[in-house]
Amino acid sequence: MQTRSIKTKELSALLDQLRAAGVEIIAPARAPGVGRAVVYRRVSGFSDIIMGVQPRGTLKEHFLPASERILGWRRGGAHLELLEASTDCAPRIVLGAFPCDAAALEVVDAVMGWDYRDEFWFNRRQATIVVSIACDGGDESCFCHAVGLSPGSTRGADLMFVPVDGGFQVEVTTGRGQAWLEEHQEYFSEAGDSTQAVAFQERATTRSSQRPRPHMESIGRWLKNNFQHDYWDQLALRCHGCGACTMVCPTCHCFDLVDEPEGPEGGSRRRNWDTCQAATFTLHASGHNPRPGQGARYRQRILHKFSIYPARFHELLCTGCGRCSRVCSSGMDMLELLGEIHDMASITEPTTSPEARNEP
Amino acid sequence: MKELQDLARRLLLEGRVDIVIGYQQGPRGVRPSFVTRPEQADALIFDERCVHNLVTYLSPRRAHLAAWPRRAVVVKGCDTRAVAVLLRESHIDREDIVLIGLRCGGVHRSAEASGPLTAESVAFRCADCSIREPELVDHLLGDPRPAPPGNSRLAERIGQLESMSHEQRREFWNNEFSRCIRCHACRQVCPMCYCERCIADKTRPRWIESSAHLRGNTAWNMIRAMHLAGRCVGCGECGRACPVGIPLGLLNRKLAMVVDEHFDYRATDDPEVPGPLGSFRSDDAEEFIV
Amino acid sequence: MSNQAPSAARGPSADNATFEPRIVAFVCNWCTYTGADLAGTSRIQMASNVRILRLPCTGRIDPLFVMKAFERGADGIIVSGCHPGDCHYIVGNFHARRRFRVFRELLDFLGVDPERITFSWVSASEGGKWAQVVNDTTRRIREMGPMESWPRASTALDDDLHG
Amino acid sequence: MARIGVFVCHCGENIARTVDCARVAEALADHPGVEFSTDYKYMCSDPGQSLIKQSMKEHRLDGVVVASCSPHMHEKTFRKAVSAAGLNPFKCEMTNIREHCSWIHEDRAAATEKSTDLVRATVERVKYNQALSPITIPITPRALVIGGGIAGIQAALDIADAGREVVLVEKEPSIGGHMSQLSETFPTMDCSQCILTPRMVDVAQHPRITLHSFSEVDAVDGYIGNFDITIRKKARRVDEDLCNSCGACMQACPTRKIPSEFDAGLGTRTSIYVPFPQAVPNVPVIDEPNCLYLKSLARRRKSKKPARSRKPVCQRCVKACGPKAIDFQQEDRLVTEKVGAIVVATGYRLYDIGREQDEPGISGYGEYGYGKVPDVIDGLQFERLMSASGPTGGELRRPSDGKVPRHVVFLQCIGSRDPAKGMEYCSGICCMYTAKHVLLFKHKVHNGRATVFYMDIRAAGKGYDPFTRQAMEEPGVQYLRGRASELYRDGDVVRVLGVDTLSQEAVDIKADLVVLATAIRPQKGIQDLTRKLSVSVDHHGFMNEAHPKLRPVETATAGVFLAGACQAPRDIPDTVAMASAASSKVLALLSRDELEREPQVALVDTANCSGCFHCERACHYGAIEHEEIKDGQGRLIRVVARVNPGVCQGCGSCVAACLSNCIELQGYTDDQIFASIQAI
Repeated sequence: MQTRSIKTKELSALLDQLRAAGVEIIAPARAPGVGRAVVYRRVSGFSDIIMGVQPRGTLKEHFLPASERILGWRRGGAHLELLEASTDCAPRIVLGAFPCDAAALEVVDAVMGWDYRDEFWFNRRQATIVVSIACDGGDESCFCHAVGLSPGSTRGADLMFVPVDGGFQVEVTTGRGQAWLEEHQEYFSEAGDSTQAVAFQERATTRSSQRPRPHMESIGRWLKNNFQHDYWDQLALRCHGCGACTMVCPTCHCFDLVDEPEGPEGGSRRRNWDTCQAATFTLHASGHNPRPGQGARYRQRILHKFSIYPARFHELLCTGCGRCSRVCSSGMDMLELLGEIHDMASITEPTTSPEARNEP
Repeated sequence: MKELQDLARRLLLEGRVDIVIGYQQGPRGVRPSFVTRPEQADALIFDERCVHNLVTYLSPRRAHLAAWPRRAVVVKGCDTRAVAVLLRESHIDREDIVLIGLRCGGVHRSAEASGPLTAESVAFRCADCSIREPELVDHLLGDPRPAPPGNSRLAERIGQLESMSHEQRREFWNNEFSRCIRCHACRQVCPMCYCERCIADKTRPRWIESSAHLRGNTAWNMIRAMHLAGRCVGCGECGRACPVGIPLGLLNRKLAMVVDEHFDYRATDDPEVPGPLGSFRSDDAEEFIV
Repeated sequence: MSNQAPSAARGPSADNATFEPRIVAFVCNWCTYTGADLAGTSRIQMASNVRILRLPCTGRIDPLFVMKAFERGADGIIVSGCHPGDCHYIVGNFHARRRFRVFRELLDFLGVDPERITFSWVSASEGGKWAQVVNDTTRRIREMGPMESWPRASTALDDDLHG
Repeated sequence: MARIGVFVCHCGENIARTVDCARVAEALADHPGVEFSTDYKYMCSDPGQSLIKQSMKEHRLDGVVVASCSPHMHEKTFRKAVSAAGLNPFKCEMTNIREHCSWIHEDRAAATEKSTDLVRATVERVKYNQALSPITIPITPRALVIGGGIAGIQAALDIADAGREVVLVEKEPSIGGHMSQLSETFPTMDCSQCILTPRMVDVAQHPRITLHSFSEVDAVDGYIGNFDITIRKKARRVDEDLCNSCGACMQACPTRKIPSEFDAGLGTRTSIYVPFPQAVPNVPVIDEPNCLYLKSLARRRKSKKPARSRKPVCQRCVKACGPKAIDFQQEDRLVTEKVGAIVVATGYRLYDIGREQDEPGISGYGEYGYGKVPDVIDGLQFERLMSASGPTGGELRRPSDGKVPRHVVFLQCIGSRDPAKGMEYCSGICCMYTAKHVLLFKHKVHNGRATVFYMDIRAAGKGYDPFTRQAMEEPGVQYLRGRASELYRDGDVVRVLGVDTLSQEAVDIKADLVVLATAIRPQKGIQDLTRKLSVSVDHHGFMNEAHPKLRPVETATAGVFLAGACQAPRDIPDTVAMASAASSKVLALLSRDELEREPQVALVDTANCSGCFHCERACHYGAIEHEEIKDGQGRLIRVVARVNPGVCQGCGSCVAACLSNCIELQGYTDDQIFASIQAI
C-alpha cells in the first residue's frame, strides 16, 4: 500500500466536500452539555474535531448504538403487523479514530459475524471508511503493547494519519482505503520526507513500551485453570458493579433485547447495551443467579476478554485502550490486574520468560 | 496517618472487625482499600484526594462483602450522613460497624488530583460542610483542619437554571439526558440505592423503559432523583461515576433545597431524625393545591 | 390514547383554538371520585377532556403514574383527593401532599411547567368544585397548548428518539 | 389472549341520550383481547344481568367490563352476577360513563369518544385483574370498653347482657364518670346518682364483665377481631380481694385536707380514699404523692442514706385494717386481654379558663381573672354544691365564705363558640344544664336572683325547650343575651360587667356567685390513646367517626367504635343512645365466628423487598410487620416487610412509599394501573 500526505487545509476542504456529498463524518469532538467531554460524534467540519485526546466514549456506539429499534409491531383487532427496521446505512467516514478503537471494530467483527451475521453491524461497517490517527503513546493506563497492538497499529483502519507539521502523513492500509483515497486524490499529495512521521511513531512506541507488558498467553492459561480462586472475591471488593468499564470499552458488545409496548396498539423491540457487571445480567426468572456476587461478575469480564473470546475467535477481546481504568470511580485498574495474574501465573508456570513483562 | 494505621491494625488484631475499609494509593490516585490482615494496615492513607464515600460499601447490596460482616469504615464528617440514612432505613446494625472518623478540611473532586485544595478543585459538597466534628463515629482521628475553600458553583448553576424559561431548562436537560446510556452506574455507586430490585429493573410492569432513548432516560433520571429526595446526602458519587458526565448533583442538590425549604429537612448525621418523605406535618403548606 | 396515532391536530403546529387537550385525572375513591359522581348526579356540565382513573387514596398515587401518562400523550394531569383531615385512610393525603410538592418542584426544574398538573382537594360533597377543577384545568392546558417537552411513546417506526 | 366481554349500558336514556352506546360497543369489539362486546338498555335489570351471564358462558369470557353508572352504585351488583356465572367477582370492573360522562357532557361525539377511551382503559386493566378471595379473620368474641362513665357502663351492660364478655377499663378508682358527680339531670330533674348507681352495681356484679378500675390501656396490638390489649393496673396498694369496704382506714388516715377530685376541688378527702360512698368497686386507693408513709419512703430513696433502723412513718391505715388488705409493696401491673372489638367511651373534661393551657391554640380568660376569683366556679362545681352527697350536704354555700348566695350569675358559652379561645364549636349541653342550675338554685334559694348571659338558647331535645322556658319564666330569673365583658372581685361580691345586646344597655351586676358554663373538651391525653388505636381526631381532639351521618359510631379503624363525648359534646340521653348503638355494632361483629374482609389489601413481594421499611413509616394502621427470611440452615438472610391482611385497610400508601414497588395493592396492582394509563 502506498503512503501519501495531506495538508490540514486540504483535509478541511475534503471534509466539506464529503459533507456536501451527504457523507456523515464521525470524529472526536466535544460532546454537547455540561461535561464537554471529547467523544466520537457526528461533526459538521474540521473545526469541530479535537485531535490528540483519547475520546471518553468509543467508536462502537456508531456501529452498535446504546439503544436501537430492530423491530416494531402494530395491532388492530386480531390483526398484528410486524414492522421491520431498516438496516441500511448511508456512507460515512470516521476521521481520527484512535488505533485501539479502530482495531476494536475488527475484533468485534468476529462475534458479529459468527453464527449469525448481524446486518445492523456489518451494513454500518461496510458503509464506513475508518481513518485512524497514530497515537502519541497514551498514558499510564494504556497497554496496547501487551495485547499485540501499538500506538501506530493500523488494524481496523482503512487509512492511518500520522501527525506531521502542517498536516498528516497518510498510510493506506486496505484496498477500500486505497479506492477511497483515489476517489479523493486531489486533496492528497506525495508522501515526501517521512522523518517527522517516523520520529513521532518512535516516540510513541518508546512511551508505550515502557509500561509493563503482562504475558497474555500465560494469563490465558492461568484464567482457564483458576475459575475458582480467592483472588476474584478479593479483587472485586472495591468494585461497585457499575459497569462503566464495559460501557466505555471498545470491545464489550453485550446487549439485551427488550419489547417496549407503547400503548395497547403497538410497540418496539429494541436492542440495548447490557453489562455483565450488573446482577440482572444473569438473573434467572426463578430468582437464582449463577453469578451471585461481584467476584463472579468481574471474573466473567476478565475471562471473556482474555480466555473465552481468544479460545473461540483466536484473539483477545481487548485493545489495551485503558478506558476501563480511567473511568472507574473506585480505582480498579486493568493493567495492575493483568500484572497480578501474570505474577500468579509465573509462580505456577516458572517457564514464563521474565523479559515478557518488560518491567521498567 | 500512623494513628489511622495503628487503629486499623488494633481493630483487626483484637478481632473487633473483619475488615477495615479505608483509602490507599492506587495506580491512578487514591482509591478504596480493603484491609483484612493487620499487616496490610500500613497501606491506609488519608488526604484531600479521599473523595470517595466509603459508606457505599456498607449497603446491603454489596453481597460480596457479606463474608466480612463486621466492618470498620473510614468516614469523613459528610459521609456519616449516609450512615445515618442506612441506620434510619434499617440497613445496617450499628453494633456491626466501627466508624473511624477523620477530621477533614475538604477534598478534591477527583481522586487523581494533585496539588493544594483550591476553590476550583474542591468537591461541591465541601461548599457547605456542616459536620466538621462527626459525632456518630466511634473514633475521631487527625488534627483539626481548616474549613474547605468556598465554592458555590453548584448553587450558582442551579440559580442559572432557575432563571431560565421552562423551554430552555427542558432543552438543557434533554441535552444532558440524551447522553445517558442507561448503565445505571449512578445507582450502583450510590450508598442510598440499595433496593434488591430497582424500580428501573422491574419488568411487570416496566415503568421505566431500559432503553437509552430520551423517553427512558428522562424517566430514569427523574425517578432516580425523586427516590433520593430527602435521602440523598450529597456525596456526589453518582456524578463522579457517570461515564457520560451528566450533572446528577444538580438534580440532587435542587431537591435537597426543596425539602429544606418546605419540610425544614437537611441531610443529617442523626439517624433518629425522620426523613421528610414518609413523615408529614398536618400543617404542611399547600398553596399549590386548589 | 385512541387508535389513531397522534394526528396533525396534536402536532406542534396545532392551532390552540382547535386543540383539545387530553387530561388524565388520578383521584381517590372516597372523596374526589364520589365528588365527581355528585357532579354527575347534579348534572353539572363540564369539559369532556378529562379521563378519570380511580385509586383508593391519593397516598397510592405514585409520580410514576404522572410520568407514564405524560409519556403516553397526556397534555395535563389532575391529582385530587380528600381535604386534609378528611382522608378515608386518615393520613394518605398528607403523604401525597409532600410527595407531590417534591415532584412538582422536580418537574419544574426539569423544564416541565408544573401548571400542567392540577393538585386539588375535592370532597364527596364538592361536585361543583370538581367541575371547576376540570374546567379550569382544561382551559389552562388549552392555553398552554400541547405538551411538547415530554418525549412521547408512539407506534410510528420513526427516527430514533436517541438522536 | 384474554377473553373479555364488554357490556355497554344505555341506562334507559340516561347514558344513551349523550353517548352512542352501540358505537362504543362496536369500537371495543375490535380491541385486542375483547371477545364479545354489546350494548343493552338496562344492564342492571334482570334481563341485563342474564345477558351478561349468558354471554360469559357462550363466549367463555374470563373478564367482564360493564360500562354504566358509578361503581359506587352497582359494582356489587355486577360482581355478584359475574360470580353467579362462575367467574371470580374481581374479574369484573365497571366503567363510569354516566356520572362521569353522559350526565356532564352535551356533545355526543365527544362523550362517545370519551366513553370509548374510558372503556378501553378498563379493558386493559381487567386483563391484569387477578382472582381474589375474601380474607377471613377469626374473631375473639369479647369486647373492650375504655371508660367507665355512663357511656362505657351502658355499652358494657348491653354487650354483656347479650351474652358476650366485656373488659371494662376505667382510669379512676371508681366507675361512674361525670354523671356520678351530677346532682339532678335535665329535663326530668331526676337524681343522677339514683339512676346511675344501680347500673354501676350491675356492672360490678355482672358475670360477663371484667372490671379493671384505676387502670389504663397501655398498648393496643392486633386488629379487628383480634386485638391484644395491654392494661396497666395502677398500684392501688389495697388488695381488692381482701378489702371489705369497712372504711376504717379512711377514719385512721391523718392527712385529711386533700382537695377531692370528685367534689371538683370543693371538698376534701384523706390520702387513702374512695372517691364517693357509692364507688364501684368500693375499695379505697392510696394516693401516693399525699400518703405520709409513701412520701417518707420516697425521701429516703432520694437522700440515698443507709436505711436507718427507724420506725416507719404513719402506717395507721395498716393498723386500722382488719383484713390486712393494705399492701404498700404493690406496684403497677400489666395484664393482657384478648378482645375482638373496642368501644371508646373516654368522655370529656371541662375547659379551664386559667392562663396556662395545655394545648397551643387554646387561650384562657384574662377578662375573668383567669379563674383566680374564688366565687367564680364552673358547672361541675355547682353540681357538687347542689348535690346532697356534695361538700355542703346539698346546701348552696359559696366557696369563699360559706355564705348562701342571693344573686347568682350564670355565664354560658365560656370558651365554646369562641374561635378566639380556640374552640369554635358549641358544647351542646350548657344551655340545658344552666337552665337546670337556675331551677335548682331557685328551688334552694327561693327569693334568690339569677342572671343568665347567653348567646342563643339551643334546646332541641325532647322536652328541652319547655324546660329552658320554665327556667326563663321563673320569677327572679333574667336571661340576658350577651356576654360578660369583665368580672372581678369587689369586696365580698363579684362584679360582672357586660352588655345586654337586645336592649343595648350596659349591665353591671354585683353577684354573690358566678357559674361558668365552660366548654366541653376531650379528655386529657386522648391523643395518646387514639394513636394506640390508630383512630384520628379532629383538631380539637374529638375522635373522628367513620362517616358523620351513616357511620356515626364507627371509626375508620375497623373494630373500634365510639360512644359519648369522646366524639363530640353529648348529653346523657345521646350518650346512652350512642353507647347502645356502638354495642349493637360490636354485637353484630362478635356474633360471627369469622370476619370476611374485602381482599383489596397490600401484599409484599418478599423476594424483592430490601427491608428499608419505608412502607412501615407510611402505614397509618401498623399493618406492616417484620419477617425474617432464613436460608436452609436457619441462618437469617434478611428481614423483609410483611402485610398483616387483617390490619391492612387497602389505602396503598405503602405501595407509593416503596421505592422498588415490591408491594402490590391487590385490586390496584401496578400492572392494572399501568395498563389503564397506557390505554387512556
